[in-house]
Amino acid sequence: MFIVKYIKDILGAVKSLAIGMKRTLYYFTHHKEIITQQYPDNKDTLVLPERFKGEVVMPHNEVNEHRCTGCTACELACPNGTIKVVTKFDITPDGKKKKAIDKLVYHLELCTMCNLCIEACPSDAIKMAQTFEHSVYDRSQLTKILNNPGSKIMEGVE
Amino acid sequence: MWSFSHIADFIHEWLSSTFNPTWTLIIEMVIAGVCVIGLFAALGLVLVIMERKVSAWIQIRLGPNRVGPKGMLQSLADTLKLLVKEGMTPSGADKFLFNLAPFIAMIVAMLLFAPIAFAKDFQLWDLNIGVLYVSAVSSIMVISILMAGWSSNNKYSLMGAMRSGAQIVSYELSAGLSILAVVVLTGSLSISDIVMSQADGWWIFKGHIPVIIAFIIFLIAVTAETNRAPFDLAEAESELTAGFHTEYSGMKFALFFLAEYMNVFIVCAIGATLFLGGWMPFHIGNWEGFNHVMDWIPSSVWFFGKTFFLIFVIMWFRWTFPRLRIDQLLNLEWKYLLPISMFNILLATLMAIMGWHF
Amino acid sequence: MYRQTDIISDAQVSPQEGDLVINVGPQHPATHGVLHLVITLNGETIKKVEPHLGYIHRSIEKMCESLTYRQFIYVTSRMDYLSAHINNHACALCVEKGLQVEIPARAQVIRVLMDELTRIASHELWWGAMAMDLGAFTPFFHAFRERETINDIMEETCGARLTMNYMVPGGVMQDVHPNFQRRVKEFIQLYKRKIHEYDELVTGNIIFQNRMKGVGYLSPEDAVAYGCSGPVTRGSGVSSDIRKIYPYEIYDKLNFDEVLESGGDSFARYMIRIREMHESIKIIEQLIDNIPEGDFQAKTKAVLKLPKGEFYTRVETARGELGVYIVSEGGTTPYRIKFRSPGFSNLSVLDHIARGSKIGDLVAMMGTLDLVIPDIDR
Amino acid sequence: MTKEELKIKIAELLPAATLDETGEWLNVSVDPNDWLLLAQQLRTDPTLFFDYLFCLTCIDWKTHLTMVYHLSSTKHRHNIVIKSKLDRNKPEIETVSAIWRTAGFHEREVYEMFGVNFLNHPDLRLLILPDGWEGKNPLRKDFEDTVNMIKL
Repeated sequence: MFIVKYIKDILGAVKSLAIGMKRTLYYFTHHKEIITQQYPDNKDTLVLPERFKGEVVMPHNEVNEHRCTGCTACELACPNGTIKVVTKFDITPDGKKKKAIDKLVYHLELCTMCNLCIEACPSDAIKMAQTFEHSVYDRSQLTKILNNPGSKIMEGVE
Repeated sequence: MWSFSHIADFIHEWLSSTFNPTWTLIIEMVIAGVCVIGLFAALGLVLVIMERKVSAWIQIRLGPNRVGPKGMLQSLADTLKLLVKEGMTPSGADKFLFNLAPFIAMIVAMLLFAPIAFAKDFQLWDLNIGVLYVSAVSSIMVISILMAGWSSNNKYSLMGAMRSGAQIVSYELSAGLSILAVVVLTGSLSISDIVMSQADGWWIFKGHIPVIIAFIIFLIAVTAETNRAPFDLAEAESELTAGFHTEYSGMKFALFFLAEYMNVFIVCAIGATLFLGGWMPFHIGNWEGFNHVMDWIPSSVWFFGKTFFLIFVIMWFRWTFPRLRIDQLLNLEWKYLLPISMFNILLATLMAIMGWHF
Repeated sequence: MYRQTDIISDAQVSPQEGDLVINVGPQHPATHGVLHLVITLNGETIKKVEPHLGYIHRSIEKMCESLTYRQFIYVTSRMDYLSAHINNHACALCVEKGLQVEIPARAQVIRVLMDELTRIASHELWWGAMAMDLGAFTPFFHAFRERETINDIMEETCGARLTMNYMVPGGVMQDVHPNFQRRVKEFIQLYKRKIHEYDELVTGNIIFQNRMKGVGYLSPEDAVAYGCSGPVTRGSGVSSDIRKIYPYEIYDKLNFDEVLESGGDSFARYMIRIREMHESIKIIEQLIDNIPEGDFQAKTKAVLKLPKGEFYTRVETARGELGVYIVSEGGTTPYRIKFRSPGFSNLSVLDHIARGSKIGDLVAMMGTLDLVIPDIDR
Repeated sequence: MTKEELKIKIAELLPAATLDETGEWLNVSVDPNDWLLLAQQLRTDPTLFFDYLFCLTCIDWKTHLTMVYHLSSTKHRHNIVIKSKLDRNKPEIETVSAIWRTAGFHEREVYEMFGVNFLNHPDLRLLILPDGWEGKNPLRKDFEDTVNMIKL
């Protein structure tokens, strides 16, 4: 009958709306469900996973030595021309010329964090750091030189 | 006792004894005007922060929590921002109407404060057709929306305004009819009479099913009338970007914003007055002790408590439901709410004649 | 119930006096990006929808012509950024097809797991955004709760949340994180605990159902003729799941159903995606305890060279069929690469289904087509 | 239908076509003038019933252009690739947008990216590129963008 269907429609509609309102009331009253992270405040406790790709860095040991041989594998692997390896020739104690890096220039502003350079590196000289607050006021600050001044290649890395 | 009516009486007596009657009237009007504007600003700030907190908690967020203690001064900061923002007028707009529209919205909202009883014996203007006055004046609101939509010279605005016109004209009907159910039972249009008639129990309890139905229809209709979600078709963010106020910015936008919240407050105040007893405390039959405790709570707290509860319900609607489509909106009114409220008013009249209510 | 008025033919849409032409986008809350639609209206009724694209066109196809077979994969994450893994997967598969390398079983399982997690994450976001198109803001935030859990899992294993570049020719870039299995299981628990809320908040809601049912009807014949794929065709009852029809990786060994609905309207397309999430959970449950031991990457040469020829792979992304077409001249870079993106074809049907409906419905239809603009523009 | 059966069938329909079965799917090379006729038969023949055009693109071979159509059947689940060689200076081919509606959109993309003129296309305008790009075809091999290319 029309009138029965009419009333059923209304009751069904009210019921479906009430179910939704019950759900939102639940969240309104249960504040422990809140998932907001208060970012700048939680900096101390914020731990990023060790694989997080923030920027490329070159680790140095205590005596300012790195593992980079200057083979330009990373430069070739990079899709955007982010890395530029500038090489020089060192004279080893026994008088031979040896290729070494002068500068490893890294353009953070071009980097897409694809991890291909890290994969390509044969001597594990570079790795991804977990930093992520990269904004600066001047674009030139984003061009970084990864090797420390005066650093040398580690003994035994070929 | 320390209450609004005492303060009002004291001021009135003092003014009467100091000045002549004309000056007394003028000074009292100024005080009332300042109070209304002050209340306006205060309520605007409170309601905005309330909406933001309600929405945040429903959406498992924290909400504003940076400005002031627990973010309570956030809306003050927002107001400051809106004040210093440039108020732009689009080049193709009808400048006079474009600038007039927000003020009309504001003035309408202010006018509606006149007959509301905020506390015991505390009312700006106890006119004998209070309810009629409210429903008549509140429908002028649509003029400001139409004006804003038309004068903006923006297609989105125009569509929002046209939607709003159709919507408010329709929902006025069932809002009026549901108010009428209480008026029939009370036998008076005066707000103070309606409140006094609930001294022995609120209408929502006394009036059985007809008043409960009227209350639900009233809530739905006023949600639509104030352009709140799920009936916010005039704004319809995802469809019309911002509807009728797309082109407004700065303080002019803030006035629309404020007027919307004021309208919500007023319709909720009317709802609280008609159905939930206004400033009348909650009494249960012959429980003397309980009733005394209830009486001890100031009447203004009762009034604002009820009003804010209704405002919360309307906000709760907004953050739960999706928006209706324009044809569904009109279907809901003309096929469901209007027939039901007409039938309901018959029932209420029958009840009033037979004296079936308590 | 409301029925969409008859589909208006081309002849009837010539501009007339009183027609309103509105630009929806490129900046508009409902287009979720930079889609630009020019719609012709008669009152509230839509007479014609004309998409204008290109606001985020980066010419990825041209870019890939100068990148090697290892390098070009990362760019494809930027096409359909919500199905980044699946895009990368398609490219990796295509290169492997050319190289004819055998992928270790472990890598295959990891890839499928990642694909399905991506699919769920994508559908979660779609669900929230779709509800937001209809004016309900709350589901958006609720959907993000589950989606963030998946993103955290991705971040831990792949090192990024959105553009992972985890698939490489021959397998995956790194082995899964030791916590991976535990966290995926936790996610499944969370998902099962919370999924009924989706029905309470949105699916069962009477307003939502009225907005969706009978709106944007797409017949099975039209769905095929317009080249639609994914949930859009399956909503019209056309079987089109590449995972079932042309299985790749280990999909033929898995127990899952192709979700089909016969309604053809917006609600059918909505239900397809909701049910697809359940199917994806089913797949993940089958695999998560059975990741075989072994290598995660096949041994490949440092410099990949595809033989001269043409290679085409089809995979099922969250939005539909993605085709990767590589034309190789035998060098280290593709001579020509073409991405057949699902969104491009799905968008072409919008004009057809939107005619005769209201503006509010256009927004709902765009929601159910699940358009990702960078995927359309490439 | 298997590749062999398709091969026989296509040879019957269009003897002039060159068939190549080295790839995953059967490749058929047709003359642009024969294409529309073949397309209609591919779509309507009940044993072929290629109703799903899932990829339509073009390749610039520097000496000529090649249109590539990837077709599939939702009924028989077989695939076929049709290729058609076009003159690079005046590339023209009949549109198939009346047969497969999706071609309307894809052909517009090929039109602006490669400059292929689709005869009798109902709505051949720029889709992705902004106004004023007519005549420059970004995906052709000799295209150089002097403005937006970043040189390191």
